[in-house]
Amino acid sequence: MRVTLNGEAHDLREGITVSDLLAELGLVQRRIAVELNRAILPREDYPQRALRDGDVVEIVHFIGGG
Amino acid sequence: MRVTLNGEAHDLREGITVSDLLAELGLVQRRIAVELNRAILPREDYPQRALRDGDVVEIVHFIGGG
Amino acid sequence: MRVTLNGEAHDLREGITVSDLLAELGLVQRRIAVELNRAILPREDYPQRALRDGDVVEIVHFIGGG
Amino acid sequence: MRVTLNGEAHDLREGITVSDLLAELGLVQRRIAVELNRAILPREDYPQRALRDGDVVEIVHFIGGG
Amino acid sequence: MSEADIFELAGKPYRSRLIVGTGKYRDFSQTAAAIEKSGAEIVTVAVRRVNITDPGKENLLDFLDLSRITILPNTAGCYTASEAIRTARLARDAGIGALVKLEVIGDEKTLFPDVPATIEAARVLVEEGFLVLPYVNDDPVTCKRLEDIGCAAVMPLAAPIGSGLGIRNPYNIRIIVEQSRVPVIVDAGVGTASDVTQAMELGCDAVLLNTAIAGAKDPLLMAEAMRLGVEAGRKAFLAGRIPRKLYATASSPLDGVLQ
Amino acid sequence: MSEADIFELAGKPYRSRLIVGTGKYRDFSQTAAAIEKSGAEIVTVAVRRVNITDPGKENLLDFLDLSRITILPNTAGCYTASEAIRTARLARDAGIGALVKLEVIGDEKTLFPDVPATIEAARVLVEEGFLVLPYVNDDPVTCKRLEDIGCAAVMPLAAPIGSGLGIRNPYNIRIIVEQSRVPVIVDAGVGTASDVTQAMELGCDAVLLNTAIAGAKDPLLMAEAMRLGVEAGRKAFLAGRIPRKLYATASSPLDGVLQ
Amino acid sequence: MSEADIFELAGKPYRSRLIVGTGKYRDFSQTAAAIEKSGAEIVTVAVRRVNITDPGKENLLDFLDLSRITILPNTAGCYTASEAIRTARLARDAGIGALVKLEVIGDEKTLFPDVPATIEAARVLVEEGFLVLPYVNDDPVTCKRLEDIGCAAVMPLAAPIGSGLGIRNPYNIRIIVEQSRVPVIVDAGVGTASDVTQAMELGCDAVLLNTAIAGAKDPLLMAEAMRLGVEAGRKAFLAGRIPRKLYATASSPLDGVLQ
Amino acid sequence: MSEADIFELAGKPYRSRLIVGTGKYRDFSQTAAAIEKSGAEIVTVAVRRVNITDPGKENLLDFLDLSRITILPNTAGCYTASEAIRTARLARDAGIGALVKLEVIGDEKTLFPDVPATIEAARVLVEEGFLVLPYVNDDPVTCKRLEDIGCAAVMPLAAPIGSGLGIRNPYNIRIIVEQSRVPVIVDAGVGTASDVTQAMELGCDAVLLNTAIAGAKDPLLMAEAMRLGVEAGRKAFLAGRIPRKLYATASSPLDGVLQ
Repeated sequence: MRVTLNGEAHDLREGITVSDLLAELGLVQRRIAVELNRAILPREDYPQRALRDGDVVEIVHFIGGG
Repeated sequence: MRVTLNGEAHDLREGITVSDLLAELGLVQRRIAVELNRAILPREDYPQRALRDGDVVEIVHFIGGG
Repeated sequence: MRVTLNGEAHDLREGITVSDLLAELGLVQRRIAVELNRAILPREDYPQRALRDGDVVEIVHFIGGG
Repeated sequence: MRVTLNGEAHDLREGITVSDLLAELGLVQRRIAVELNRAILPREDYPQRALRDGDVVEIVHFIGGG
Repeated sequence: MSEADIFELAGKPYRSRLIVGTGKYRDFSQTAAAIEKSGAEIVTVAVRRVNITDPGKENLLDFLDLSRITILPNTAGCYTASEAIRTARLARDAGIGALVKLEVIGDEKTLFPDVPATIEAARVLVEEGFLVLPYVNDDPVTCKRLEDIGCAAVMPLAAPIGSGLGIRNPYNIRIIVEQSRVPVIVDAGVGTASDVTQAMELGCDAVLLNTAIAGAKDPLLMAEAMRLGVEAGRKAFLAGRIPRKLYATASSPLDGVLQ
Repeated sequence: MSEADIFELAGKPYRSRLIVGTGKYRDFSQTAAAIEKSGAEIVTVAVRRVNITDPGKENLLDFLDLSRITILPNTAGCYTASEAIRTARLARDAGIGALVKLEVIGDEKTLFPDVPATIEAARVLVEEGFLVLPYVNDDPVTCKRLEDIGCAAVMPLAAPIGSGLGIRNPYNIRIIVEQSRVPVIVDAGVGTASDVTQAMELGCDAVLLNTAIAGAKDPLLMAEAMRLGVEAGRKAFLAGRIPRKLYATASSPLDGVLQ
Repeated sequence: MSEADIFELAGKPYRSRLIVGTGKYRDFSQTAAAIEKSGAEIVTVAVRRVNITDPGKENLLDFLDLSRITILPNTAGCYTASEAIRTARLARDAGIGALVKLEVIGDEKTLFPDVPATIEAARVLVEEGFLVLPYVNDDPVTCKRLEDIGCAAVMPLAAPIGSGLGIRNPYNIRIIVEQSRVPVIVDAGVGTASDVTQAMELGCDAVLLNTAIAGAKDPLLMAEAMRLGVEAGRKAFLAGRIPRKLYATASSPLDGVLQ
Repeated sequence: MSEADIFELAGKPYRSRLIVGTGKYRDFSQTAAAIEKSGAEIVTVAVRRVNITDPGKENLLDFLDLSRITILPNTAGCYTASEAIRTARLARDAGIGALVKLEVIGDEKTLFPDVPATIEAARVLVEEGFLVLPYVNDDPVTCKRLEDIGCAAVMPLAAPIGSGLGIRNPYNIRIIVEQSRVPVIVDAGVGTASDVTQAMELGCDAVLLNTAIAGAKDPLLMAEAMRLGVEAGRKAFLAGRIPRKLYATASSPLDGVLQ
């Protein structure tokens, strides 16, 4: 299954949820936000929302800026 | 017949044309422009266009400005 | 005996010393300086130096300034 | 005979006058001034004043300046 | 040089780089005299209602040599895009051409422009074939936008209209000059001759002013001063000034100094 | 007006209020051309030793129309009163008059004057009948002293010689103008036309410069710019500028705006 | 006084009037140290994609004491209203509150704002309940518009971001201060301590900066300087400065001077 | 840092770089309170005749902690070298040390110094063992001369005494700082905190002021502002400011911006 993660295509196993993904990326404890197909994905949906082929996911965090 | 001329009500005789009005006001030779009911009135229409009761007429010219 | 004190003529008793004068003016403890006839009068001379007719004395202190 | 001309030693023939010198230097028509041993030498003295050994002569003119 | 140095605005060549307003003068003859002394070839006017009860005999335009002078009507006093558009259309219909000084005022204390409304009105008027000269603040981004829309020039303000403060922010004016492919005309806020000289030295193509002349103690003399100031600044810009240095450099040579 | 507006210096009337130097030009013909474009009637020169080994054919003065131009020799390069006095005497003996631009330099990096030495030299030269124009810093007290000694003018610097920084302290120049009964000539530091315009607007009687013209990319064009800039500033000063205000004042009337 | 002098922003009280950015530091520990020296209680951050291939262990927020510091996410790098809105929504969803520094850039050379797009984005974000702090140019009209829309403050720029030019146009900043009923925060362009002191003396409520500290040779020392500069300017503003005069007034009395 | 950053004057170390006057206060207790708030360790006073007919009970010095504060008597009001020398001798004889702020005034409207008389008095007083701090105009040449004579510092003015105009000519102050091997103290003309911050950023070693505090609406608050302003400027100078640029540089990185 191909999913676009932060602008790049990634092959992910079927049925992986956003929570799973964040866990694999080691971002669980991080202050981040997730956008799925151009809409904010509420935190409470992370566990149940399984990614589908063609999904476009953006995961952002805070970095130094002025 | 009441016509609004430059923001003030004026009683004008029935059937007076814009040309007649400009003549009475001594504005024939002046560089002016006429707006009738919020739309520019082309010069060529001045002779035939008779004013009607309720018409709103604006006659403008150029004055000192920066 | 007439002595000029800070620009004004004063009548002083014969034989008065600078120390006496300062005492009478209540300036003993003050941080001041004394000029006698245009020359600094050293502190140690205050007791013995008796004023003479025509002496010009300046007594200065510190005030607010920038 | 050695004469210091504008800071440099020059050997000049005995008895040469200032006028002679200026002529040899092609400065006759020029707007110049001559200082002899630190004093201005008046124009009228140029013909008669013969230079002597050890004289210090300054000849100046005008150049571009601000 | 001045022969060669033509100021082209909206496809028309001009020798003068000073544009003057016609407001605030004692009378029309003083207005005409000041324009003549200023050497201006472009003159701004306002569009206003004729006084119906007393149209008056005298008229500003009768005092101007229209064979020599280009009339630039403004939309002064307009606070919305639609008012400005309406005023511009009337001005053009009066038959003195398609040039318009677009002003959409945003605030009556500063008389600074309403940027979005100015952009909106400019877009409409350019589409209608007007040659739009927008009055705008010294914002490079807005100036670029107006140029892209198709304005014939951009006219950033030096300072608030009539304030006489001169060029408050030469840095922004300089940036606008560097980025623009249409003429840059400093408009408003000029107070005296050195302000216009500075504007031209920054590389501006022209200066537009009114109060600085009309409000001077001797308007005709100030008109002359402004004409000369614009020429001085233009020539200085073209001549290429010396660089600034903290320390000195002698102008007289040191060789040959008496010892 | 310009007919009436005469600049009188040391008892002689001039139409031009721009005094230019003759240093740093490519050659004498460029010098002469720049002077002509500048309209200057007073021109500064330096006094230097003739090159004995090669006196040369060409001479600066041969390129100047001395019937029209007043020569102002300077004492540039002198670091003591006595050197300056000696140089002034030689200059006068060369037969171009009693005018002298007195410079006694105090430091070679800034070329700022040595104030006590300048005062001392001025006193001697005035007594000897010279018409002394002292180069001095923008210090009102020193300027007053030099005026009281009998100098024909005071010439405060705008900025270090050749720095092109313009009028670093308009406040001091303004004070000097208000207090002086002899002409005030801004000397040194000018960089471009707006600097001279500003100097004249401050009420100065004239401006003296050299590097700003000679060092420009196009000296002849800058010479013209400087001439115009001086005239612009002078006229603006006489015309009486509008006051500065923080907020705006409309130049177009509000009556008769469309509703 | 400083006890009493609270800076209230978006309903929350702060003691510090200095807001600092977190960009351009050597590492996170230097960032944290600089923030601490600056005394800032509000800190800006940028919103960016996590690096998927290497999410990294260290995270900026781990270095900040969030019990004491308010995080202000910016929309830096956004060139359209929609990009800025999208970025703001993500920032809020990350759970650090509804504050956002709204930046809609109009040009990459000046990084000046796109005024219409900034107004449009501000309107949407205010409706969505954001506490919007818009970065804007020093235009009183646009600032008023943003205030009317419901922004929690207005943040006019002093000069281009990172330019270090200081307050290019104090007149406009002054006008914005006089007209505003929400806090005025000078944002961008500050170069050194006297710039922030001047901003506060003009009556601004706070200053936001980043490069001036992060880019200094010694960032921690400059952070301290900025903290002190803001306090100095604030107190000077409240203390009421003496008027400016052209001439002098003695500070020592004349009575009793020796004769 | 501030621990390490000691200001050494005439061989004595100080932590504070702000020197304040004691003139123009409501009363002695306000004077003392302002000094305390300012953190000053050096305080200027004037030398005047005791009022013989009413010597008065209160005395300024009784209000100052002389164990902590160094008294710096001035020669304010003196118009000749001899008056200043006489005043300095009296001051020293009063037993508060050999420091003296040398003022020889040249003009009562500007209160600018008489340069030759100041140099002459400095020479005499240095020979007599005084630690001379001369008030002088912002002239690098005169400052160098005074340093060579042996003055313990040079104190160029920022602007006329009490004018509040701030540093009129930062270029001259900068040059004086670069050339001097003794401390440079900006004296007179400061109006508000940003003026002192700027003075310190130029590299001056200290600032001396009086009216700016005593004349403020709230002198104690302004005293604090001045203390902070001096510290801010000093730290900014040591921290090394960012360079000035005409265009912008982003403070937030561009990588990872949402597409």
